[in-house]
Amino acid sequence: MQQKALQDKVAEKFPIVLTSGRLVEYEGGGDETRSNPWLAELQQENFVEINTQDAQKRGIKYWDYVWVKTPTGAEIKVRALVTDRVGPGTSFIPFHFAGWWQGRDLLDRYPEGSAPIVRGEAVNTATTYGYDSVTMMQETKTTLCNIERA
Amino acid sequence: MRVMLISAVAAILVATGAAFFLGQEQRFAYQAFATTGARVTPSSNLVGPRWTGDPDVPSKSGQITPPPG
Amino acid sequence: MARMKFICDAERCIECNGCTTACKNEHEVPWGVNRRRLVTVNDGKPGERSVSMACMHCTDAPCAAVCPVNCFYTTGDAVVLHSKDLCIGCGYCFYACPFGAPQYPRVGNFGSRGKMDKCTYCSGGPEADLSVAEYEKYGSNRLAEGKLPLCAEMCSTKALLAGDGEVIAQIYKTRVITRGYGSGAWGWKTAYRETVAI
Amino acid sequence: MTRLLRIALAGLALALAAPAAHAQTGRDVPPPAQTQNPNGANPTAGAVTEDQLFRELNKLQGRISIPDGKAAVLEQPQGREWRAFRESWLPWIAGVAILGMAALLAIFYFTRGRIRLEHGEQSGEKILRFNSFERFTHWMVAFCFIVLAISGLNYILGKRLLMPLIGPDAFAAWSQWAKYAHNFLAWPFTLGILFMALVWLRDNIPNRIDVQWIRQGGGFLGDGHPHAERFNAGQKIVFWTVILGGFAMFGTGLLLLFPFSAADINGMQLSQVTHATIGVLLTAAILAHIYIGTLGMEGAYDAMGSGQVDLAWARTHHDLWVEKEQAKTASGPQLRPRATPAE
Repeated sequence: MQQKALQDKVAEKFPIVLTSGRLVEYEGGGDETRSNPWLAELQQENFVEINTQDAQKRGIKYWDYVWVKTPTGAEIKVRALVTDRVGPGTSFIPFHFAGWWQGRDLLDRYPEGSAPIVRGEAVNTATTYGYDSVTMMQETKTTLCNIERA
Repeated sequence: MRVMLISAVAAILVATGAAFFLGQEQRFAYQAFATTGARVTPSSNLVGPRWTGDPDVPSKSGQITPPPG
Repeated sequence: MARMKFICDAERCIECNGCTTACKNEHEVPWGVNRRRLVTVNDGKPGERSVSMACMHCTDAPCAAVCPVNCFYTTGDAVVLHSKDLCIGCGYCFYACPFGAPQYPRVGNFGSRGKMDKCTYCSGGPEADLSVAEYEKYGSNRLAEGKLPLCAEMCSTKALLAGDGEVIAQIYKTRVITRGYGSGAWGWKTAYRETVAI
Repeated sequence: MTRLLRIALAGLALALAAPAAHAQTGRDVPPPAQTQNPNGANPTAGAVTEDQLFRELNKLQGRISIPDGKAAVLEQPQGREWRAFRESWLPWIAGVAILGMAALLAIFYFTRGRIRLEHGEQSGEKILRFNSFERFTHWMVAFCFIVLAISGLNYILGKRLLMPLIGPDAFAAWSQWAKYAHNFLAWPFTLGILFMALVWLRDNIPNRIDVQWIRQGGGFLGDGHPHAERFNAGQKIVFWTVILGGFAMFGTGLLLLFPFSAADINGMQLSQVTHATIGVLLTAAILAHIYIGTLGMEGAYDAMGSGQVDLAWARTHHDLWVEKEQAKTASGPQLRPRATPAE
């Protein structure tokens, strides 16, 4: 595996480390808390925290849509939160959002009236391939990624 | 004198036209501050059923008719 | 009579939005109207500070002064309230308010933004205390029940303090002395023209 | 972009402050005596404090997670300055400008009296001064302006003068309607101003004759009537005040009518200040225009009333214009002096 990764030059194509983690407004997979109107209003869209230098290099401005591409071939479309909260070369996406798939809102797939108020890209679809196939709950929370303007 | 009346009527006509146009431009706060895709079910406490801020309009029966746009 | 004030201890505020959610839940504040909000200054840089901000119920309130219909009144506890029957929704109070507290149900044009709504320090409005009409127009009236505003009660780290000015200033002062530092009472100079002497 | 700039600025300010703060509470400097903090170090030496931020920035902003951009402004003390203008300066400017102008006109009226038609100005013939479209535009702007001025002044002086008389509830209802009238009649007013500009611009270009007119104080100082074309210098001044003032009102009015669409909080305060001041000055100027158009000079009202003015009157006040008009009609059907019946 190591050899293959080096041959494919994975590090060059995906220069940014992607971590995922929590938001204070939502809990766990987020479906329940994203259906709570007061919490949903506070965080309405999934976003990637990207360092100001990385954003400048890629011409990404605050709250632009960006594609986050990972070695597994997944692409997720999220907003760009340009900040210094993450160091250069690192990015962070909360994992409470779900309901989009590769940039498309799957609102119509939800049974009538059961869709949460706020939906977004699920970061777990993009993080590394070690995952439990039933619950999509991945082994690790990080991967390499590249972020481009949408 | 006739011209003055015509001009007054014309002014009022243009004014009502403007009122209609400004009405179109109007958006409720729950539309303006909800991002695309957020499925908001507007509640009407504090702002009244027609989201004008005066709740003395009958609250329970009044249906919220969001303005277009 | 007490002189009600808010103080947000920026050293303790962890940006959890507990106060915002408590206020929303207590008065059923609709989506888009944000009586209390959370602003993080210098976000992302070392030494960032978060402050929970709503109406500070200023002394000699600018909103009350500029209102063309004078729909504001100050209660005995120095809480700045207003009457939604008189309000014409012109938006001047928002230009005057140093803290951006007034909110409007409609956005988009000055003409009919609807009647202004703002933090009432959980003490309702000119309607009869604890009546349904008051709840529909101004939200619940905790002060009439002898309680303090829910946002301060619900604050997880007790950063947001509400109550009589002297009492909370004393609490804040003892905190600063005990821990040796404090970034001061945010907004007090602008709102109350005097601040907590540390 | 400005928000990022401010944050970067704050960051820069922070970087400057940090070393200084550290020096003060470094380990060797004994902490303030009464603190019970054992190690005495101030872990948040580099933290942002309100007064330090206020030394660098005039407004505190930050990041918020809700979409309402305006909420990101944590504290803007300019609100108090705007309030000071609106509550102390503006009512005085309004009072002085309007009452001052009214007083001036009254004094003028009682000293100089009404400018009577001299004996030779009763020739009975009529000459068309303004066609119906011009009059239509004038009256549309005039009608809207009167309503706008009243509802505009209501914002400033209403609560001081009217509210004690009719009580808060009635005053609030009246103010609500005044606000709607103000917002919606502003559009025909601006439309009228546009038509006015299109129709009369070419006749209002100032030239040498106006300088002469002014030097003779419009006929008061010198002897006899100075020459004047279709519009004399005084009318040109009114034209330019109304047109420029009108467009300024429309510009600031648009900013006010669509709040925060193009301006931030300070921009809104500034546009309100400009809008109100120009509005008050315009009202004062128009008071003079109304006076001279009706009471001030006999025979002037017909120009806008019916559009037909007395030929002799026109010859004394707008002689060059009459010659041009008659030269134009000379090629066409001859305007026989006696034939046209007075309307």
